[in-house]
Amino acid sequence: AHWQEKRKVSRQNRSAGPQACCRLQELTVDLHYEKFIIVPKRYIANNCEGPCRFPLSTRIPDYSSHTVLLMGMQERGAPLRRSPCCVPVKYSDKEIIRITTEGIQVTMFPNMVAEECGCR
Amino acid sequence: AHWQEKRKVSRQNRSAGPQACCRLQELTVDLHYEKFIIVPKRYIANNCEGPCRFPLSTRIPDYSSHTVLLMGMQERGAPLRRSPCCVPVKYSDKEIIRITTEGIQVTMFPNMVAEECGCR
Amino acid sequence: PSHARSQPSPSHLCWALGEGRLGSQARSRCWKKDHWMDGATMHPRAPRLLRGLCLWLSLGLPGTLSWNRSCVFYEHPHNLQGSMRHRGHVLGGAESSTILCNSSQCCFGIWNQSHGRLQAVMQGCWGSDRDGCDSPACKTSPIHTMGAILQRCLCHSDLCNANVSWLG
Amino acid sequence: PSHARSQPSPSHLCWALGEGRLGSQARSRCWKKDHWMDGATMHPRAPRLLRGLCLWLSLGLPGTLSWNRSCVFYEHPHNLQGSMRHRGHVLGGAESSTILCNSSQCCFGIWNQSHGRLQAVMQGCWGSDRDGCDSPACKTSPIHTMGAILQRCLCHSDLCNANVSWLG
Repeated sequence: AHWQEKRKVSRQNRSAGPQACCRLQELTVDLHYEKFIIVPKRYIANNCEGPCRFPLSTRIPDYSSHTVLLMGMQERGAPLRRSPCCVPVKYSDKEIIRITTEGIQVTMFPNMVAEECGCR
Repeated sequence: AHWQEKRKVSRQNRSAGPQACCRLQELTVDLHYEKFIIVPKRYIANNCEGPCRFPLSTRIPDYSSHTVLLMGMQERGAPLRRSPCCVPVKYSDKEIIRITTEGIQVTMFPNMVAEECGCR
Repeated sequence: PSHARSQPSPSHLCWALGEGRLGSQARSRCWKKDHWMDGATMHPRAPRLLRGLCLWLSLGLPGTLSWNRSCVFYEHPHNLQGSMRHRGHVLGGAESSTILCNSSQCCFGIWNQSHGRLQAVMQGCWGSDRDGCDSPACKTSPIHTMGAILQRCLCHSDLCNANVSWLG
Repeated sequence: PSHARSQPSPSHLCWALGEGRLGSQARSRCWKKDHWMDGATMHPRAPRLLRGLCLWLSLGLPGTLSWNRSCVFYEHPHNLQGSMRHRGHVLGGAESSTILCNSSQCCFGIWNQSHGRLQAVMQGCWGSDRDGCDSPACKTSPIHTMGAILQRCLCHSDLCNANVSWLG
Protein backbone atom coordinates (compact mmCIF):
# COMPACT_ATOMS: atom_id res chain seq x y z
CA ALA A 1 0.00 0.00 0.00
CA HIS A 2 1.05 3.55 -0.57
CA TRP A 3 0.55 4.56 3.02
CA GLN A 4 2.93 3.41 5.68
CA GLU A 5 2.26 3.41 9.32
CA LYS A 6 4.74 2.87 12.08
CA ARG A 7 3.92 2.60 15.72
CA LYS A 8 6.35 2.56 18.55
CA VAL A 9 5.83 2.91 22.21
CA SER A 10 7.52 6.19 22.97
CA ARG A 11 10.63 6.01 25.05
CA GLN A 12 9.20 7.39 28.28
CA ASN A 13 6.36 4.86 28.29
CA ARG A 14 8.23 1.76 27.18
CA SER A 15 8.36 0.35 30.71
CA ALA A 16 4.59 0.03 31.10
CA GLY A 17 2.60 -2.76 29.49
CA PRO A 18 0.53 -2.04 26.43
CA GLN A 19 -2.89 -0.43 26.95
CA ALA A 20 -2.35 -0.10 30.70
CA CYS A 21 -3.78 3.40 30.60
CA CYS A 22 -4.39 6.34 28.36
CA ARG A 23 -1.05 7.55 27.03
CA LEU A 24 0.91 9.02 24.17
CA GLN A 25 2.03 6.57 21.51
CA GLU A 26 4.26 7.25 18.56
CA LEU A 27 2.37 7.27 15.27
CA THR A 28 3.80 8.27 11.91
CA VAL A 29 1.36 9.89 9.51
CA ASP A 30 1.95 9.62 5.78
CA LEU A 31 1.41 12.88 3.93
CA HIS A 32 1.56 11.36 0.43
CA TYR A 33 -2.17 11.80 0.11
CA GLU A 34 -2.08 15.46 1.07
CA LYS A 35 -1.43 16.63 -2.46
CA PHE A 36 -0.50 20.16 -1.47
CA ILE A 37 2.19 19.29 1.04
CA ILE A 38 5.63 19.14 -0.57
CA VAL A 39 7.80 18.60 2.51
CA PRO A 40 7.73 16.50 4.62
CA LYS A 41 6.33 13.31 3.12
CA ARG A 42 5.65 11.91 6.55
CA TYR A 43 6.00 13.01 10.14
CA ILE A 44 5.49 11.75 13.67
CA ALA A 45 2.05 12.96 14.69
CA ASN A 46 1.55 10.61 17.67
CA ASN A 47 -1.78 9.45 18.99
CA CYS A 48 -3.37 9.01 22.39
CA GLU A 49 -4.34 5.44 23.18
CA GLY A 50 -5.52 3.38 26.09
CA PRO A 51 -8.48 3.02 28.40
CA CYS A 52 -9.97 5.72 30.63
CA ARG A 53 -11.25 4.08 33.78
CA PHE A 54 -10.93 4.07 37.54
CA PRO A 55 -8.57 4.25 39.27
CA LEU A 56 -7.26 7.17 37.29
CA SER A 57 -3.56 6.72 36.76
CA THR A 58 -1.12 9.37 37.85
CA ARG A 59 0.20 8.95 34.32
CA ILE A 60 -2.82 10.92 33.13
CA PRO A 61 -2.65 14.17 35.02
CA ASP A 62 -5.06 15.78 32.60
CA TYR A 63 -8.61 14.84 33.41
CA SER A 64 -11.37 17.23 34.37
CA SER A 65 -13.96 17.12 37.15
CA HIS A 66 -16.44 16.44 34.36
CA THR A 67 -14.53 13.30 33.36
CA VAL A 68 -14.31 12.06 36.95
CA LEU A 69 -18.07 12.49 37.39
CA LEU A 70 -18.82 10.68 34.12
CA MET A 71 -16.60 7.82 35.21
CA GLY A 72 -18.39 7.75 38.56
CA MET A 73 -21.71 7.35 36.75
CA GLN A 74 -20.32 4.44 34.77
CA GLU A 75 -19.00 2.78 37.90
CA ARG A 76 -22.48 2.90 39.41
CA GLY A 77 -23.98 1.29 36.33
CA ALA A 78 -25.50 4.35 34.69
CA PRO A 79 -25.13 3.92 30.95
CA LEU A 80 -23.27 6.70 29.17
CA ARG A 81 -23.89 7.30 25.51
CA ARG A 82 -20.30 8.49 25.24
CA SER A 83 -17.71 7.10 27.62
CA PRO A 84 -14.64 9.09 28.62
CA CYS A 85 -12.10 8.90 25.86
CA CYS A 86 -8.30 9.15 25.70
CA VAL A 87 -7.53 12.17 23.52
CA PRO A 88 -4.79 14.72 22.92
CA VAL A 89 -5.07 17.65 25.30
CA LYS A 90 -1.98 19.45 24.06
CA TYR A 91 -0.65 19.77 20.54
CA SER A 92 2.40 21.29 18.96
CA ASP A 93 2.78 22.96 15.59
CA LYS A 94 4.61 21.67 12.55
CA GLU A 95 6.37 23.56 9.78
CA ILE A 96 5.16 22.50 6.35
CA ILE A 97 6.19 23.53 2.84
CA ARG A 98 3.12 23.42 0.64
CA ILE A 99 2.04 24.57 -2.77
CA THR A 100 -0.82 27.01 -3.24
CA THR A 101 -2.20 28.85 -6.24
CA GLU A 102 0.21 31.67 -5.40
CA GLY A 103 3.27 29.44 -5.38
CA ILE A 104 5.24 27.73 -2.67
CA GLN A 105 4.54 28.62 0.91
CA VAL A 106 6.29 27.90 4.21
CA THR A 107 3.54 27.59 6.83
CA MET A 108 3.47 26.72 10.50
CA PHE A 109 0.47 24.42 10.78
CA PRO A 110 -1.13 24.44 14.21
CA ASN A 111 -2.14 21.33 16.20
CA MET A 112 -0.22 18.84 14.08
CA VAL A 113 1.48 16.76 16.77
CA ALA A 114 -0.20 15.29 19.84
CA GLU A 115 2.03 16.10 22.81
CA GLU A 116 -0.05 15.22 25.89
CA CYS A 117 -3.03 12.99 26.49
CA GLY A 118 -5.93 13.10 28.86
CA CYS A 119 -9.28 11.49 29.56
CA ARG A 120 -12.15 13.70 28.45
CA ALA B 1 -32.11 3.27 41.72
CA HIS B 2 -30.53 6.04 43.67
CA TRP B 3 -28.98 7.67 40.65
CA GLN B 4 -31.13 9.43 38.17
CA GLU B 5 -30.12 10.35 34.73
CA LYS B 6 -31.93 12.63 32.39
CA ARG B 7 -30.97 13.23 28.82
CA LYS B 8 -32.43 15.84 26.58
CA VAL B 9 -31.30 17.08 23.26
CA SER B 10 -30.27 20.63 23.98
CA ARG B 11 -32.40 23.32 22.44
CA GLN B 12 -30.02 24.44 19.72
CA ASN B 13 -29.57 20.90 18.40
CA ARG B 14 -33.13 19.68 18.59
CA SER B 15 -33.65 20.08 14.85
CA ALA B 16 -30.99 17.56 13.83
CA GLY B 17 -31.53 13.81 14.05
CA PRO B 18 -29.89 11.84 16.81
CA GLN B 19 -26.22 10.89 16.40
CA ALA B 20 -25.90 12.82 13.15
CA CYS B 21 -22.59 14.23 14.32
CA CYS B 22 -20.55 15.00 17.38
CA ARG B 23 -22.47 17.49 19.49
CA LEU B 24 -23.39 18.70 22.97
CA GLN B 25 -26.20 16.80 24.67
CA GLU B 26 -27.86 17.63 27.95
CA LEU B 27 -26.89 15.23 30.72
CA THR B 28 -27.81 15.58 34.37
CA VAL B 29 -25.28 14.21 36.85
CA ASP B 30 -26.43 13.05 40.25
CA LEU B 31 -24.17 14.19 43.07
CA HIS B 32 -25.75 11.99 45.74
CA TYR B 33 -22.70 9.77 45.67
CA GLU B 34 -20.29 12.62 46.14
CA LYS B 35 -20.52 12.53 49.92
CA PHE B 36 -18.79 15.86 50.43
CA ILE B 37 -21.02 17.94 48.19
CA ILE B 38 -23.90 19.47 50.12
CA VAL B 39 -25.46 21.64 47.40
CA PRO B 40 -26.48 20.97 44.66
CA LYS B 41 -27.69 17.37 44.68
CA ARG B 42 -27.61 17.25 40.90
CA TYR B 43 -26.65 19.54 38.04
CA ILE B 44 -26.57 19.64 34.28
CA ALA B 45 -23.06 18.60 33.29
CA ASN B 46 -23.77 17.80 29.61
CA ASN B 47 -21.83 15.35 27.49
CA CYS B 48 -20.43 15.26 23.97
CA GLU B 49 -21.91 12.53 21.81
CA GLY B 50 -21.92 11.47 18.20
CA PRO B 51 -19.60 10.13 15.55
CA CYS B 52 -16.44 11.80 14.26
CA ARG B 53 -16.10 11.03 10.58
CA PHE B 54 -15.80 12.59 7.16
CA PRO B 55 -17.22 14.85 5.96
CA LEU B 56 -16.61 16.94 9.03
CA SER B 57 -19.75 18.85 9.85
CA THR B 58 -19.69 22.60 10.15
CA ARG B 59 -21.47 21.90 13.44
CA ILE B 60 -18.11 20.82 14.84
CA PRO B 61 -15.87 23.81 14.33
CA ASP B 62 -13.38 22.45 16.81
CA TYR B 63 -11.18 19.83 15.23
CA SER B 64 -7.44 19.99 14.83
CA SER B 65 -5.19 19.25 11.87
CA HIS B 66 -4.16 16.17 13.83
CA THR B 67 -7.76 14.93 13.87
CA VAL B 68 -8.21 15.55 10.16
CA LEU B 69 -5.05 13.57 9.39
CA LEU B 70 -6.12 10.68 11.63
CA MET B 71 -9.48 10.59 9.89
CA GLY B 72 -7.72 10.62 6.53
CA MET B 73 -5.73 7.56 7.57
CA GLN B 74 -8.94 5.77 8.53
CA GLU B 75 -10.55 6.67 5.21
CA ARG B 76 -7.66 5.05 3.37
CA GLY B 77 -8.01 1.89 5.40
CA ALA B 78 -5.15 2.35 7.83
CA PRO B 79 -6.23 0.94 11.17
CA LEU B 80 -6.06 3.34 14.09
CA ARG B 81 -5.72 2.00 17.58
CA ARG B 82 -7.68 5.02 18.79
CA SER B 83 -10.18 6.63 16.44
CA PRO B 84 -11.05 10.32 16.69
CA CYS B 85 -13.48 10.81 19.53
CA CYS B 86 -16.18 13.40 20.29
CA VAL B 87 -15.12 15.10 23.51
CA PRO B 88 -15.62 18.37 25.39
CA VAL B 89 -13.18 21.03 24.23
CA LYS B 90 -14.52 23.78 26.47
CA TYR B 91 -15.82 23.54 30.01
CA SER B 92 -17.36 25.97 32.46
CA ASP B 93 -17.04 26.11 36.23
CA LYS B 94 -19.66 25.32 38.82
CA GLU B 95 -20.15 26.71 42.31
CA ILE B 96 -20.43 23.96 44.91
CA ILE B 97 -21.00 24.02 48.67
CA ARG B 98 -19.09 21.16 50.22
CA ILE B 99 -18.01 19.97 53.61
CA THR B 100 -14.36 19.60 54.53
CA THR B 101 -12.53 18.82 57.74
CA GLU B 102 -12.42 22.59 58.36
CA GLY B 103 -16.15 23.06 57.96
CA ILE B 104 -18.36 24.20 55.13
CA GLN B 105 -16.74 25.66 52.06
CA VAL B 106 -18.08 27.52 49.03
CA THR B 107 -15.85 26.50 46.10
CA MET B 108 -15.86 27.21 42.40
CA PHE B 109 -15.05 23.82 40.87
CA PRO B 110 -13.35 24.07 37.47
CA ASN B 111 -14.30 22.07 34.37
CA MET B 112 -17.65 20.86 35.69
CA VAL B 113 -19.90 21.54 32.69
CA ALA B 114 -19.15 20.59 29.07
CA GLU B 115 -19.87 23.67 26.96
CA GLU B 116 -18.45 22.85 23.51
CA CYS B 117 -17.56 19.65 21.72
CA GLY B 118 -14.97 18.71 19.16
CA CYS B 119 -13.38 15.73 17.46
CA ARG B 120 -9.97 14.94 18.90
CA PRO C 1 -54.01 57.03 25.24
CA SER C 2 -56.88 54.59 25.00
CA HIS C 3 -55.58 52.08 27.51
CA ALA C 4 -55.22 54.83 30.14
CA ARG C 5 -58.95 55.66 29.92
CA SER C 6 -60.18 52.07 29.95
CA GLN C 7 -58.13 51.36 33.06
CA PRO C 8 -56.95 47.88 32.19
CA SER C 9 -55.39 45.76 34.87
CA PRO C 10 -51.69 46.57 35.41
CA SER C 11 -50.63 43.15 34.28
CA HIS C 12 -52.21 43.57 30.83
CA LEU C 13 -50.77 47.02 30.55
CA CYS C 14 -47.27 45.93 31.33
CA TRP C 15 -47.60 43.09 28.90
CA ALA C 16 -48.88 45.33 26.09
CA LEU C 17 -46.22 47.93 26.66
CA GLY C 18 -43.54 45.31 26.83
CA GLU C 19 -44.64 43.65 23.63
CA GLY C 20 -44.78 46.87 21.66
CA ARG C 21 -41.52 48.34 22.76
CA LEU C 22 -39.04 45.86 24.05
CA GLY C 23 -39.50 42.58 22.28
CA SER C 24 -40.17 39.09 23.51
CA GLN C 25 -37.48 38.93 26.16
CA ALA C 26 -38.70 42.04 27.91
CA ARG C 27 -42.28 40.83 27.61
CA SER C 28 -41.62 37.58 29.41
CA ARG C 29 -39.87 39.48 32.13
CA CYS C 30 -42.86 41.73 32.72
CA TRP C 31 -45.24 38.80 32.47
CA LYS C 32 -43.54 36.89 35.24
CA LYS C 33 -44.04 39.72 37.68
CA ASP C 34 -47.79 40.13 37.19
CA HIS C 35 -48.83 38.54 40.44
CA TRP C 36 -46.77 41.06 42.30
CA MET C 37 -48.32 44.10 40.64
CA ASP C 38 -51.87 42.84 40.81
CA GLY C 39 -51.93 43.40 44.54
CA ALA C 40 -51.01 47.11 44.33
CA THR C 41 -53.58 49.90 44.35
CA MET C 42 -53.38 51.68 40.99
CA HIS C 43 -53.32 55.44 40.65
CA PRO C 44 -54.97 56.99 37.51
CA ARG C 45 -51.58 57.84 36.04
CA ALA C 46 -50.38 54.33 36.67
CA PRO C 47 -49.98 53.40 32.97
CA ARG C 48 -47.25 55.99 32.45
CA LEU C 49 -45.53 54.99 35.67
CA LEU C 50 -45.79 51.37 34.69
CA ARG C 51 -44.31 52.04 31.30
CA GLY C 52 -41.32 53.55 33.02
CA LEU C 53 -41.08 50.66 35.42
CA CYS C 54 -41.30 48.10 32.64
CA LEU C 55 -38.58 49.89 30.71
CA TRP C 56 -36.46 50.15 33.81
CA LEU C 57 -36.92 46.45 34.51
CA SER C 58 -36.25 45.49 30.94
CA LEU C 59 -32.97 47.35 30.85
CA GLY C 60 -31.78 44.90 33.47
CA LEU C 61 -30.76 47.26 36.22
CA PRO C 62 -28.82 45.62 39.03
CA GLY C 63 -30.65 43.53 41.60
CA THR C 64 -32.13 46.30 43.69
CA LEU C 65 -35.75 45.62 42.76
CA SER C 66 -38.32 43.72 44.74
CA TRP C 67 -39.25 41.82 41.54
CA ASN C 68 -36.14 39.72 42.05
CA ARG C 69 -36.46 36.52 43.99
CA SER C 70 -36.14 37.23 47.72
CA CYS C 71 -34.44 34.63 49.89
CA VAL C 72 -33.47 34.55 53.52
CA PHE C 73 -29.76 35.23 53.83
CA TYR C 74 -27.73 33.79 56.66
CA GLU C 75 -24.19 32.55 56.96
CA HIS C 76 -23.06 30.90 60.16
CA PRO C 77 -20.11 32.95 61.42
CA HIS C 78 -17.97 29.91 62.25
CA ASN C 79 -16.62 27.01 60.23
CA LEU C 80 -17.49 28.64 56.93
CA GLN C 81 -15.03 29.34 54.14
CA GLY C 82 -16.26 31.49 51.31
CA SER C 83 -19.67 33.08 50.95
CA MET C 84 -22.74 33.08 48.71
CA ARG C 85 -23.25 36.81 49.27
CA HIS C 86 -22.15 37.58 45.69
CA ARG C 87 -25.27 35.83 44.32
CA GLY C 88 -27.49 38.75 45.23
CA HIS C 89 -27.99 42.04 47.01
CA VAL C 90 -28.26 41.71 50.78
CA LEU C 91 -30.80 44.05 52.41
CA GLY C 92 -29.87 45.26 55.90
CA GLY C 93 -26.80 44.40 57.89
CA ALA C 94 -28.25 42.04 60.48
CA GLU C 95 -26.88 38.53 60.83
CA SER C 96 -30.03 37.07 59.26
CA SER C 97 -31.54 39.20 56.52
CA THR C 98 -33.08 39.16 53.05
CA ILE C 99 -31.14 38.79 49.80
CA LEU C 100 -32.43 39.73 46.31
CA CYS C 101 -31.01 37.20 43.88
CA ASN C 102 -29.14 38.47 40.83
CA SER C 103 -28.65 35.31 38.78
CA SER C 104 -31.53 32.95 39.50
CA GLN C 105 -34.99 32.52 41.03
CA CYS C 106 -33.71 29.87 43.40
CA CYS C 107 -33.12 29.92 47.18
CA PHE C 108 -31.12 27.39 49.15
CA GLY C 109 -30.81 26.44 52.78
CA ILE C 110 -28.49 24.21 54.78
CA TRP C 111 -29.24 23.18 58.35
CA ASN C 112 -27.34 21.15 60.91
CA GLN C 113 -29.58 18.52 62.48
CA SER C 114 -28.68 17.39 66.01
CA HIS C 115 -30.82 16.01 68.80
CA GLY C 116 -33.89 16.51 66.63
CA ARG C 117 -33.30 20.24 66.24
CA LEU C 118 -32.26 22.15 63.13
CA GLN C 119 -29.75 24.96 63.25
CA ALA C 120 -29.24 27.10 60.16
CA VAL C 121 -25.78 26.98 58.63
CA MET C 122 -26.28 28.83 55.35
CA GLN C 123 -29.26 30.41 53.59
CA GLY C 124 -29.21 32.49 50.44
CA CYS C 125 -29.60 32.62 46.68
CA TRP C 126 -28.48 29.62 44.66
CA GLY C 127 -26.67 30.59 41.47
CA SER C 128 -28.66 28.51 39.01
CA ASP C 129 -32.30 27.56 38.38
CA ARG C 130 -31.27 24.29 36.75
CA ASP C 131 -29.80 22.35 39.66
CA GLY C 132 -33.02 20.69 40.82
CA CYS C 133 -34.79 23.82 42.08
CA ASP C 134 -38.15 22.25 41.20
CA SER C 135 -40.22 22.82 44.32
CA PRO C 136 -41.67 26.12 45.54
CA ALA C 137 -41.28 24.85 49.14
CA CYS C 138 -38.16 23.86 51.05
CA LYS C 139 -38.33 20.08 51.10
CA THR C 140 -35.04 18.99 52.54
CA SER C 141 -32.99 15.89 51.96
CA PRO C 142 -30.41 14.74 54.48
CA ILE C 143 -26.73 14.16 53.94
CA HIS C 144 -24.79 12.14 56.50
CA THR C 145 -21.18 13.26 56.35
CA MET C 146 -18.21 14.05 58.56
CA GLY C 147 -20.11 12.82 61.61
CA ALA C 148 -22.99 15.24 61.11
CA ILE C 149 -26.44 15.21 59.57
CA LEU C 150 -27.06 18.15 57.29
CA GLN C 151 -30.42 18.98 55.75
CA ARG C 152 -30.45 20.99 52.54
CA CYS C 153 -33.00 22.24 50.06
CA LEU C 154 -33.42 24.33 46.93
CA CYS C 155 -36.78 26.11 46.38
CA HIS C 156 -38.20 28.76 44.10
CA SER C 157 -40.64 31.02 45.93
CA ASP C 158 -39.95 34.19 47.90
CA LEU C 159 -38.37 33.50 51.28
CA CYS C 160 -39.09 29.78 50.84
CA ASN C 161 -35.75 29.01 52.51
CA ALA C 162 -36.77 30.67 55.79
CA ASN C 163 -37.87 27.37 57.27
CA VAL C 164 -37.93 23.75 56.37
CA SER C 165 -41.43 22.87 55.16
CA TRP C 166 -40.84 19.15 54.75
CA LEU C 167 -38.06 17.27 56.50
CA GLY C 168 -36.47 14.61 54.35
CA PRO D 1 47.12 15.33 34.43
CA SER D 2 47.61 11.68 33.57
CA HIS D 3 45.63 11.66 30.37
CA ALA D 4 47.73 14.52 28.97
CA ARG D 5 50.87 12.38 29.23
CA SER D 6 49.42 9.19 27.80
CA GLN D 7 48.18 11.08 24.74
CA PRO D 8 44.90 9.33 24.28
CA SER D 9 42.95 9.80 21.10
CA PRO D 10 40.95 13.01 21.08
CA SER D 11 37.69 11.13 20.96
CA HIS D 12 38.39 9.33 24.23
CA LEU D 13 39.57 12.54 25.78
CA CYS D 14 36.51 14.44 24.89
CA TRP D 15 34.39 11.63 26.14
CA ALA D 16 36.24 11.39 29.45
CA LEU D 17 36.16 15.11 30.02
CA GLY D 18 32.53 15.28 29.18
CA GLU D 19 31.64 12.47 31.51
CA GLY D 20 33.50 13.97 34.43
CA ARG D 21 32.31 17.49 34.14
CA LEU D 22 29.14 17.92 32.22
CA GLY D 23 27.02 14.89 32.71
CA SER D 24 25.46 12.48 30.31
CA GLN D 25 23.94 15.00 27.96
CA ALA D 26 27.23 16.72 27.32
CA ARG D 27 28.92 13.36 26.93
CA SER D 28 26.63 12.19 24.17
CA ARG D 29 27.09 15.47 22.42
CA CYS D 30 30.85 15.09 22.45
CA TRP D 31 30.54 11.48 21.43
CA LYS D 32 28.62 12.33 18.27
CA LYS D 33 31.41 14.57 17.05
CA ASP D 34 34.24 12.08 17.44
CA HIS D 35 34.56 11.20 13.79
CA TRP D 36 35.15 14.84 13.03
CA MET D 37 37.93 15.31 15.56
CA ASP D 38 39.68 12.05 14.78
CA GLY D 39 40.92 13.48 11.52
CA ALA D 40 42.69 16.46 13.07
CA THR D 41 46.38 16.47 13.94
CA MET D 42 46.71 16.84 17.67
CA HIS D 43 49.11 19.29 19.29
CA PRO D 44 50.67 18.31 22.70
CA ARG D 45 48.49 20.81 24.50
CA ALA D 46 45.43 19.50 22.68
CA PRO D 47 43.78 18.06 25.83
CA ARG D 48 43.37 21.53 27.35
CA LEU D 49 42.13 22.97 24.08
CA LEU D 50 39.78 20.07 23.68
CA ARG D 51 38.40 20.56 27.15
CA GLY D 52 37.58 24.12 26.20
CA LEU D 53 36.01 23.00 22.94
CA CYS D 54 33.93 20.34 24.64
CA LEU D 55 32.73 22.86 27.17
CA TRP D 56 31.98 25.38 24.44
CA LEU D 57 30.06 22.78 22.48
CA SER D 58 28.20 21.54 25.51
CA LEU D 59 27.02 24.99 26.45
CA GLY D 60 25.09 24.98 23.21
CA LEU D 61 26.48 28.14 21.64
CA PRO D 62 24.51 29.38 18.65
CA GLY D 63 24.94 27.72 15.29
CA THR D 64 28.26 29.19 14.29
CA LEU D 65 30.25 25.99 14.55
CA SER D 66 31.38 23.76 11.71
CA TRP D 67 30.12 20.75 13.73
CA ASN D 68 26.62 21.74 12.70
CA ARG D 69 25.12 20.17 9.64
CA SER D 70 25.90 22.21 6.53
CA CYS D 71 23.28 22.37 3.81
CA VAL D 72 23.02 24.27 0.58
CA PHE D 73 20.74 27.25 1.06
CA TYR D 74 18.69 28.62 -1.79
CA GLU D 75 15.28 30.21 -2.03
CA HIS D 76 13.84 31.03 -5.44
CA PRO D 77 13.13 34.76 -5.43
CA HIS D 78 9.68 34.42 -7.04
CA ASN D 79 6.49 32.61 -6.06
CA LEU D 80 7.72 31.92 -2.54
CA GLN D 81 5.94 32.97 0.61
CA GLY D 82 7.82 32.56 3.85
CA SER D 83 11.36 31.29 4.30
CA MET D 84 13.34 28.48 5.91
CA ARG D 85 16.20 30.84 6.73
CA HIS D 86 15.37 30.76 10.45
CA ARG D 87 16.36 27.07 10.61
CA GLY D 88 20.05 27.93 10.57
CA HIS D 89 22.82 30.44 10.08
CA VAL D 90 23.36 31.44 6.45
CA LEU D 91 27.02 31.94 5.48
CA GLY D 92 27.60 34.63 2.88
CA GLY D 93 25.06 36.79 1.14
CA ALA D 94 25.00 35.22 -2.30
CA GLU D 95 21.77 33.88 -3.76
CA SER D 96 22.94 30.30 -3.28
CA SER D 97 25.03 29.72 -0.18
CA THR D 98 25.63 27.44 2.78
CA ILE D 99 23.49 27.26 5.88
CA LEU D 100 24.53 25.77 9.25
CA CYS D 101 21.48 24.11 10.76
CA ASN D 102 20.46 25.05 14.28
CA SER D 103 17.75 22.51 15.07
CA SER D 104 18.51 19.34 13.14
CA GLN D 105 21.03 17.37 11.10
CA CYS D 106 18.73 17.28 8.09
CA CYS D 107 18.88 19.08 4.73
CA PHE D 108 16.01 19.41 2.26
CA GLY D 109 15.70 20.30 -1.38
CA ILE D 110 12.80 21.06 -3.72
CA TRP D 111 13.21 21.20 -7.50
CA ASN D 112 10.85 22.02 -10.31
CA GLN D 113 11.06 19.38 -13.05
CA SER D 114 10.16 20.51 -16.57
CA HIS D 115 11.29 19.20 -19.96
CA GLY D 116 13.60 16.75 -18.20
CA ARG D 117 15.49 19.49 -16.40
CA LEU D 118 15.49 20.31 -12.68
CA GLN D 119 15.45 23.86 -11.40
CA ALA D 120 16.02 24.47 -7.70
CA VAL D 121 13.12 26.07 -5.87
CA MET D 122 14.23 25.77 -2.24
CA GLN D 123 17.20 24.27 -0.44
CA GLY D 124 18.08 24.52 3.22
CA CYS D 125 17.88 22.99 6.67
CA TRP D 126 14.82 20.97 7.57
CA GLY D 127 13.63 21.63 11.12
CA SER D 128 13.41 18.03 12.33
CA ASP D 129 15.44 14.83 12.06
CA ARG D 130 12.31 12.70 12.49
CA ASP D 131 10.40 13.43 9.30
CA GLY D 132 11.90 10.66 7.18
CA CYS D 133 15.44 12.04 6.91
CA ASP D 134 16.81 8.50 6.67
CA SER D 135 19.17 8.70 3.72
CA PRO D 136 22.57 10.41 3.61
CA ALA D 137 21.99 11.13 -0.09
CA CYS D 138 19.29 13.21 -1.76
CA LYS D 139 16.97 10.59 -3.23
CA THR D 140 14.01 12.51 -4.49
CA SER D 141 10.39 11.54 -4.83
CA PRO D 142 8.07 13.36 -7.22
CA ILE D 143 4.85 15.17 -6.41
CA HIS D 144 2.48 16.02 -9.24
CA THR D 145 0.47 19.03 -8.17
CA MET D 146 -0.92 22.31 -9.51
CA GLY D 147 0.15 21.38 -13.03
CA ALA D 148 3.80 20.94 -12.08
CA ILE D 149 6.14 18.12 -11.16
CA LEU D 150 8.18 18.86 -8.08
CA GLN D 151 11.02 16.66 -6.83
CA ARG D 152 11.87 16.81 -3.13
CA CYS D 153 14.25 15.09 -0.76
CA LEU D 154 15.45 15.07 2.83
CA CYS D 155 19.03 13.88 3.55
CA HIS D 156 21.47 13.89 6.43
CA SER D 157 25.02 14.51 5.23
CA ASP D 158 26.84 17.78 4.69
CA LEU D 159 25.70 19.58 1.54
CA CYS D 160 23.76 16.47 0.48
CA ASN D 161 21.03 18.73 -0.88
CA ALA D 162 23.34 20.39 -3.41
CA ASN D 163 22.26 18.02 -6.14
CA VAL D 164 19.83 15.21 -6.69
CA SER D 165 21.70 11.92 -6.39
CA TRP D 166 18.81 9.69 -7.30
CA LEU D 167 15.73 10.86 -9.20
CA GLY D 168 12.50 9.32 -7.97
